[in-house]
Amino acid sequence: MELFGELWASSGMYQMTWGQLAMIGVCLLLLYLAIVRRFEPLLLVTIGFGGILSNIPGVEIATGNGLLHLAYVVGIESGAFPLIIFMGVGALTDFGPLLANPKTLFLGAAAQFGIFATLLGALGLSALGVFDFSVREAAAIGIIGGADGPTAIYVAGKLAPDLLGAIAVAAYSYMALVPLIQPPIMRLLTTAEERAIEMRQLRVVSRTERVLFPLLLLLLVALMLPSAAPLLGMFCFGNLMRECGVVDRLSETTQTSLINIVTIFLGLAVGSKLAAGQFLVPSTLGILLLGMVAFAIGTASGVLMGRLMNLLTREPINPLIGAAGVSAVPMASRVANRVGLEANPHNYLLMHAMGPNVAGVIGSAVAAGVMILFAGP
Amino acid sequence: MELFGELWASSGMYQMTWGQLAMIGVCLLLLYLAIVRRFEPLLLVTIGFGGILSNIPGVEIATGNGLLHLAYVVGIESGAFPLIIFMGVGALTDFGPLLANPKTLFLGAAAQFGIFATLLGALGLSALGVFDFSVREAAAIGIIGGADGPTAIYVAGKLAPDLLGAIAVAAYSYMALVPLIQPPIMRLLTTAEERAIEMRQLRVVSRTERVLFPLLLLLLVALMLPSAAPLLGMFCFGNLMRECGVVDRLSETTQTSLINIVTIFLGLAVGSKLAAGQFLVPSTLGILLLGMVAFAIGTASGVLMGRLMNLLTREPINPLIGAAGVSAVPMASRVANRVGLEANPHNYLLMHAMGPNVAGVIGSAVAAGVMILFAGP
Amino acid sequence: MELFGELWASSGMYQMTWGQLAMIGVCLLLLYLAIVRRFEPLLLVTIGFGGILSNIPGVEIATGNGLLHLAYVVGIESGAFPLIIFMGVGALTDFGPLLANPKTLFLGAAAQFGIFATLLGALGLSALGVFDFSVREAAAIGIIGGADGPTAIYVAGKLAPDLLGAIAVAAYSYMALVPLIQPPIMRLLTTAEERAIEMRQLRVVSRTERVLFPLLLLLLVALMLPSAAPLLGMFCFGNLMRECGVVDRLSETTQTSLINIVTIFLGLAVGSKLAAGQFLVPSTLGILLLGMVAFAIGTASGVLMGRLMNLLTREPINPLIGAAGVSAVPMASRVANRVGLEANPHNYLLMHAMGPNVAGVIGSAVAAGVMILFAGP
Amino acid sequence: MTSDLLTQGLELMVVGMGTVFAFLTLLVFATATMSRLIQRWQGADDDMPAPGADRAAEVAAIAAAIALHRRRR
Amino acid sequence: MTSDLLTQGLELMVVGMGTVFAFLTLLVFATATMSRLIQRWQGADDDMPAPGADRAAEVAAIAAAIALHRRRR
Amino acid sequence: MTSDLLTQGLELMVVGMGTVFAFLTLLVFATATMSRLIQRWQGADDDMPAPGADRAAEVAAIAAAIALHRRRR
Ligand code: NA
Ligand code: NA
Ligand code: NA
Repeated sequence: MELFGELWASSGMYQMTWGQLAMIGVCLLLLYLAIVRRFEPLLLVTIGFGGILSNIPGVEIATGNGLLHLAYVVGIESGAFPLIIFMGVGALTDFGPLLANPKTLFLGAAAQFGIFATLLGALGLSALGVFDFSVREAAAIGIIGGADGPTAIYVAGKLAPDLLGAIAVAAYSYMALVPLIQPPIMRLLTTAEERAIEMRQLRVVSRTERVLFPLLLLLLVALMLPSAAPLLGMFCFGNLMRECGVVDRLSETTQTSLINIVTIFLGLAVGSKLAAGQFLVPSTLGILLLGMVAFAIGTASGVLMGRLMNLLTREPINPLIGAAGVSAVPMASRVANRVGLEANPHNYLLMHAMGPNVAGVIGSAVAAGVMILFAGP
Repeated sequence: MELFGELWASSGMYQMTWGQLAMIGVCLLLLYLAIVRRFEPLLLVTIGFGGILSNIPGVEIATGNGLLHLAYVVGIESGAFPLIIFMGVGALTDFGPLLANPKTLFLGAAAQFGIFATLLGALGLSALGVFDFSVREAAAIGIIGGADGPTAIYVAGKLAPDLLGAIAVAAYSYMALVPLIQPPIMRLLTTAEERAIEMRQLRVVSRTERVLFPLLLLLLVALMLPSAAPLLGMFCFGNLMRECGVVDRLSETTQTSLINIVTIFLGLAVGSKLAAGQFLVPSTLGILLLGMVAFAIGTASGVLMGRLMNLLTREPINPLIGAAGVSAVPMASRVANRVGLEANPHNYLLMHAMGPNVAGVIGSAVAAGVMILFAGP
Repeated sequence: MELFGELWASSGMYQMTWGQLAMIGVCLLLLYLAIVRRFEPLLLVTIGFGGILSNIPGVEIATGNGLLHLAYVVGIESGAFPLIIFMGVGALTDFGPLLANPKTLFLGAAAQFGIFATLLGALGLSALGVFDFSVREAAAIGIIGGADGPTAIYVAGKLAPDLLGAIAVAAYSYMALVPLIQPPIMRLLTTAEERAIEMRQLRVVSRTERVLFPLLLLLLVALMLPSAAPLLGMFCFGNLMRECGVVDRLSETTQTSLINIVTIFLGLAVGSKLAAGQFLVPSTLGILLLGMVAFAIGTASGVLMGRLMNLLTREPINPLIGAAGVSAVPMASRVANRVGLEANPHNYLLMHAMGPNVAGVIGSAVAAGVMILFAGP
Repeated sequence: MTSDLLTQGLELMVVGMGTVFAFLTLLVFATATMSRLIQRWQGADDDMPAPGADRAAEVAAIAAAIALHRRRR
Repeated sequence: MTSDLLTQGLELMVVGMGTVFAFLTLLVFATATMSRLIQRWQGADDDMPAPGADRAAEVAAIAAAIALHRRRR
Repeated sequence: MTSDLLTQGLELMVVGMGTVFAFLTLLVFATATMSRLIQRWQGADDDMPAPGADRAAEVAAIAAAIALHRRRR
């Protein structure tokens, strides 16, 4: 019976390419990092599993009418998923520390230098002919330095869809590796005395300030940089729902069911971009490399800005919290806290680092707006 | 560097029109009413914020591939969001009081007179050349008198999409203003003695009655007025899930996550219709005006019907509960209760008012069916 | 006024066909079975109610831009809903019993014989000219024997969309009737001694095994039968989220809000296929008939396989658990437990039956893969 | 045109309110009947006995009154 | 045509059941092996010792039996 | 082409960092002002008094410093 022949011809063993096999290995590695090492599990589990599904040969999953491809078209090409996630992040964000000490916004600004330095680097490598990134692609790669998943995915979806898989994987992997990447840089660029600096306790922030801040931010975006309005607008919307106190049921759902559901399909959809054909290309290597650089530079410039501010202000500022300016909320704050405790066992920086940390989210969204404005369609 | 020029040319300060600025002001007012005055916050917060986003110049949010425009196309043009909300409302509705005293359905019927009087008024003003509303538009405006958000949005989406923003804002604003609009009318049209009437305690309603009622209602709709079947069908479906006792997990999700998620996107999508270009037109003024009239007439005819029924039935009926016939659940019932307590401190009308109140929901859905049937495509 | 004429002409009483009336009766019966007899309520309530809505004449609900038709196109034609449900089922499935006694997988394999016997039967009847089923249709009908709702819907959507309504109704009805259909067959094919057999207590299964199993299963599918990858892939994904322990918030949402929301719309969408025109055709009768046969044969072959294994293995195996191989989780396991207790009051088979029961889910998904591969487009 | 609009409006109003009242009147009767039957069969989980007959009478009275009341307008 | 349909049906049945059994047999072996390895490394969180060898033997016996049993049909 | 790419990159970097700093500086001023006003009106739900004046001074100093610091690059 020739049916058995067909069966064999349709089997994975017969059809699978080495590339697909390799990518399944890579995805299993991501799952290992997520499950055993607990690195950014929410995204690495979903992306990793979606990646495996996308490398099964001879079946429509990440293509055509496959579920993952549909999720990609509906949720990422349209930009809807990252924006909804950003709304959820807004609903989960406490701007208290930032409001208590708005100066820390400067740290969130400085840390974005990593984004633009990487952009320059990517174009440099293309100029040298090492890679062949267009300005758009370079811009999308730079955003990895923003250390903000949804922002990176949103920008990549707009400027360089072909690189989206590699960019998302890089962004989340490095966010996961923050505890390994940042400390050496932080120690290198600060003196033990600086790391030991204890900061003044933060003042209490009134509910009115919390409610008005997202509106203030939204209006500034509307007046200054409309191209950042989709991202920051949804972010402010989520935060307003959280703080206004009259729509708690909406805020609660946004923080749980809604963000969870969207995370699942965002992850699977991103996974659909890990198909061997798209992912196993030289540029991926470049992206992983440049992403790491972006991260390092962002951390460094945040810390240096922290030193500068400490010199310029009467109030003591521990430069370590500058490293939290890259976002990667709340991991980066925990790292700053840990490194601070090494230098001084009474030095609790967590809350102080949350300010620059959320400032970093705003900062990278602003940078994203600039990129979309100038490199965009 | 000319990039700074581009930046300035793309900024909101450069691009924003006075209309957009005005609309942002209007939306901030809606947010104020929602957050500080707690007027219908679930919808006014989402609509208001969506409105601000929609008036940010030079960025696709309420247009093209913008998230809010996508939400509008997917959820409102298709009619899906209002229907899903209606299902949720059904799952949240307790028909007990109505079943204990079905006569109160007449109050829900009478209160719909506001809808049709307004329809006539709108056409009258057009005849006089004050405005230029088509029959369809007049019908959609009249439904504001139904004091039922999803019904108004559903009908407007079908009959007059261009007016949807104004109609939704009017509907929810006046539902929010029920405590201010209704009491004077109620006092004007009733004697102190009537307002003091205490009603007989409601009988207990058996589970069987609760389970069969939504099916009975559905079958009547199917036989009499199919054009009301989408709205009332989903309403009955939600209520059956609530009462049948065997799908509690579905009912629970419908009452929480599902209705909350849809509310968020419904509000944002409606907000996309508050873009200056569409909202700042003379007709909007007419809609706000006529909506107010519709509300007043609906309240009045409900109260008058209450007086009539009190005269005609042996059983004492407090005319105040007639005002609850306009829907605006549960606000209108609370108002009736409050006004009743003014006249007689032992007079608790809340449960008695819930009957006409939910009857009003059915009544306006029926009216909507008639409108779609005769004015519809 | 001729409007009253229009009103009458548009009424259900005027437009309704006998077929529609009959289907409304059928749907009320489904609701009765679901609500009063508690047969598979989650699906029979939603399908039944959707069926009523779909038989209301003269209004777009199950057609055109009607909500139910949109749900069908978006969720079932695309295959998304059954796959998401399958993910949820995976997140709700405990593979512990299966891992403790993997041999029971053979029972899950044997029970799938019902599927293929029915396929043959359907083609036989067509050969005899009794019905006129194509190979695709016969394959879709056979899957009813898999006693797995989402699998049946997924396959029918791919191979025989016109029969989807009847197939889904048959699948869920018979799953509901498992407690009535299976016991006689089980008693007929086993001796009292066999039914009395007590099985060894299951060993404890380590977390590592639980985490690795879904990945192992996925890899086997990828290597052997890619056409089963969409169904089993999502199933494994749900189960991995459940067991990996690092994404509990995603797993929790998948098990509650997400699966509930999708169940509601899946049910309504399936209901849209109960419109008289599509459902009241001879083939429906054939499908109900063949579905019943498929169920019976599946049960029988599961039980016989149980006897065989009991003879061949040193370890005692109660053949009754073979009947659970048809899936219908967890109903079939409860039935095996009950019939076992009749024969021996100390004989608790529930946990032992769960092994073959989940094996049946895998088995029918594999069978579905074969069908799609050979009969598919 | 002008008068035409108004005529349409009037027609819609009469037919509309007519339909609303007709529908809800039917619903009142149907509901009352359903409850009465259910109570007869199951009996007794309610506080005040609901003598269906005179309730139906009431309902009829009201329905009539409404007709009157609407004709007056 | 007629016989053709039946032939297709028979083929599908044989190939289908064959695939189902082949796949699940593989899964049995794979699962048993996985569990055995895991227990060897971690050791000991199970009640009854699972002597992999003879279990594998059992499994083989069953697989063979099934083949037989299917050929009979 | 080559140099062109680099020029574009440099421009984007300068304009980009410029925008980021400009925007966040504005936000710092706006936020500080907002908080000061709110505290003046409501007064008193904070631990350490926030003498707006010298904070604004600080902020100005920093802003200036940043400008300097960026020009150096
Ligand atoms: Na950032
Ligand atoms: Na109403
Ligand atoms: Na099965």
